[in-house]
Amino acid sequence: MNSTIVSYLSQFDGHKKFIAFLSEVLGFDATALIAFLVFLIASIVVVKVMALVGGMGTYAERKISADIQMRQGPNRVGPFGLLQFLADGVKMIMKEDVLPKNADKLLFTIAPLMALVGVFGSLAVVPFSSGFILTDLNVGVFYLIGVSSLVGVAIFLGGYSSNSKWSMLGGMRGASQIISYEVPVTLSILAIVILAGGLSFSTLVNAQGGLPHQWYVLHNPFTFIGFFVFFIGALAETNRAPFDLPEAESELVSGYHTEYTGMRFGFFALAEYIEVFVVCGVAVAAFLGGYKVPFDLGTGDFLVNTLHLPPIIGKNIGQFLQIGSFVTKTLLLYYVVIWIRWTFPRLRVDHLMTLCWKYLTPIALFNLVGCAVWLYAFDGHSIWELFSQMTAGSHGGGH
Amino acid sequence: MSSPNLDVYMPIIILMAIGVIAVVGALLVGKLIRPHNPNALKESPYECGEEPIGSAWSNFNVRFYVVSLIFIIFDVEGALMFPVAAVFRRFNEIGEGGVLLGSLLLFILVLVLGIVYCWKKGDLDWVKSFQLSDEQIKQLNNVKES
Amino acid sequence: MFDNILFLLSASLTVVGAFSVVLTKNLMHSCVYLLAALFGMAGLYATLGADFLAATQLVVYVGGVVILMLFAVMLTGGDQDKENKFGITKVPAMGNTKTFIAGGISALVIALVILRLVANIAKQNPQGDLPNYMSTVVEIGTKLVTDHVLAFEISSVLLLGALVGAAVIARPARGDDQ
Amino acid sequence: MITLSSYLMISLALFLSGLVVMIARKNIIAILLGIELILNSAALNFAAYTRFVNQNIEGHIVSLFIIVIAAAEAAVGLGIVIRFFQMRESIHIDDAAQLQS
Repeated sequence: MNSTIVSYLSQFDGHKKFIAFLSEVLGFDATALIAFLVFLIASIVVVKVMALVGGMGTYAERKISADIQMRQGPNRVGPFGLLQFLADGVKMIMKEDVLPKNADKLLFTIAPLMALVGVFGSLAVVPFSSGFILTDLNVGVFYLIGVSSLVGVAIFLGGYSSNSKWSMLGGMRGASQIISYEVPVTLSILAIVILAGGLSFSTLVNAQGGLPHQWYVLHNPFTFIGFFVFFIGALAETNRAPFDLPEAESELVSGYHTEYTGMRFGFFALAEYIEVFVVCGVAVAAFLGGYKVPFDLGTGDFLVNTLHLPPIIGKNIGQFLQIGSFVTKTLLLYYVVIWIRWTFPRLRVDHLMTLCWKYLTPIALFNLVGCAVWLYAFDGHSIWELFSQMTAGSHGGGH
Repeated sequence: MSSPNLDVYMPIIILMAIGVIAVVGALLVGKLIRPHNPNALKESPYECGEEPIGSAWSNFNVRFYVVSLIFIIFDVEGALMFPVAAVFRRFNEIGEGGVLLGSLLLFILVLVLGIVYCWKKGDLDWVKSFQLSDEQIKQLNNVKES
Repeated sequence: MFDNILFLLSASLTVVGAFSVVLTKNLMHSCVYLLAALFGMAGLYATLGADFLAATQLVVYVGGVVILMLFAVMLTGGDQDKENKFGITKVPAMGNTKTFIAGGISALVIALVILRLVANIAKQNPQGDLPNYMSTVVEIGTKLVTDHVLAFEISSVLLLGALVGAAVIARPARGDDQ
Repeated sequence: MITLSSYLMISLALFLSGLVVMIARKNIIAILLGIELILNSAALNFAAYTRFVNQNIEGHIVSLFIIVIAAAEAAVGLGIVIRFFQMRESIHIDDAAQLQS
């Protein structure tokens, strides 16, 4: 059944004792209250970290682009310009909030809200570790696809409500691009779901191992192609270059947020950066082994057995190793995303649609069929297991 | 366990509430400290310094609709395929994978027929009307020469 | 406790969204209120233990149908009350008092009939409990390829028909573009 | 206390809203919005009865197919609307009364 961060905590004695103590003091069953508090604290932690990731994302974007273009990048605020994003945030709040005269005021206000709600909603199922996953829904991946499509609606409404021609063009382009690229992304995830046999993120991750040859990306040739299809589709879904047509500076001024100023623009930008993190996290969880640590260090059994640590400490150290593994892989992908942005030129809009419908979607369908047939033909063994069986078999035959 | 345990949806509600509170709170806090002196020029939509003509809410090309149409069909087929994909492994383990593979492949085949039709009819081309045939180009050249 | 909160939130979002669809005069706004109502429906499915249906509701409606509706509104010229090319004056496209009175009366009649039917159910007040599913996804998947495999396959044919039909209908006639 | 009747009441509210939208509005797209509301109320009924009365997952499957059919209906319906707009430059339902003499 669904496991959450609360069900992870409730296996420790201290948690139970605390609940019993609190129930005695308050005079009613405190389990629900504690669950709420744990969820609230964990959610706030996740949101704070994600806001930091979003803020540092803008900083990293500038530093890496500066590095690629042999410039200095931001270096005034704080050491190495690290506090630049705080300065940007203060600037955003201080900026005047301009509401265009002919704008649709209701939609203009709720569009950034919808983008942020969609992205925050998708954070709930990102698997940081086997214990620290806010909620491991049975329909995790599917839910994430659904709730993150709110961002597409938000971009369309943002473009529509400004009543500016640039915004409208950007919004239409953005919505059609996001929905188009959702098709190859969904089909690639479907291929992984077939192999893993479940929709929840823990199923996806637990079907993989810690070492690269146990990851789904190297499971068989179809998933290898599928990873790149997913990654390209995810780039396009988050409006990152080379697919940033909805906000193409050279043709559409600033796309769907041309008329947005100050904090409202800031929310769109924050939503975009967090969404990049989320899709990188999904790519890591589905294809790159997720939170798995090599040699099963993540479960903590190794530490308990060799170093004779108490089980509770071993387990928690294992959790931190898992979080480290997940975050490291995700940030590496994040770096690749930024790297791609500053390396490739932007696509033309007809090339964009051709790429999606005539290349990625047929390839993704082919991968889906291939994975289904692979599972049926080889009982879900990866290509490495087949190789090792073959070599073992030939040795056996030789003797 | 009698009724479904709904606590798993709690983080989603909390996170969405945090999103709403963040937006509303930042806008309200910002209201206290940011300047507010609008004028007619500032409030007009940005059109590179030109006077805006007419409303932006006008008709768009129908190809946007065709794209979203193909998308929604794929979306729904994905929604139907997800539970089947999720049980494929279980069926395969008890030796019934062949039946499931057959029905899944049939389903995908019908889906592929749809996209092949749209491909042949040119619904997937973004700039259909601008691609001239060789004959039309020849005609154009003739016009130029004469 | 949380069950009730989730139910109240989703129910109020659904009902308020649905009523706003009725009351607003702006087509674009009513699409957005419909989005709110459908989002609330996903929450209601979640309270019913139908997690897969909730996710499907999100994927198909929030990501698909509503975007399709918004695109259709844009393709037909936004939400302005356009006169048609014959210049005939008619009821405004979003309805006037007369049409709303007609709609209200018919709704009242049907509501009375349905309430009369529902009254029996409210008296019985069935209190079934859900069996302990592994997850509804597995149950639905198993049913889809065993008992309901025909419906599963035929739905793909239905969707193929919808795709081809809608593409043929919506495609601009030859020469329209040039 | 959440009972079956509360879900039925929400379903009724959705149905009545859809009905009023369908009768009162003269914009074809708005009428399609009403149809979506009515289909959703039907799907909610199936899911609610599954939960409270017969504990049979078939209700969920019927709801799933309702969602599928609603999506297909919306696709075809909006296609017709767009074609109609291209021909008549209007999406007023009274302009579609050609057969009515």
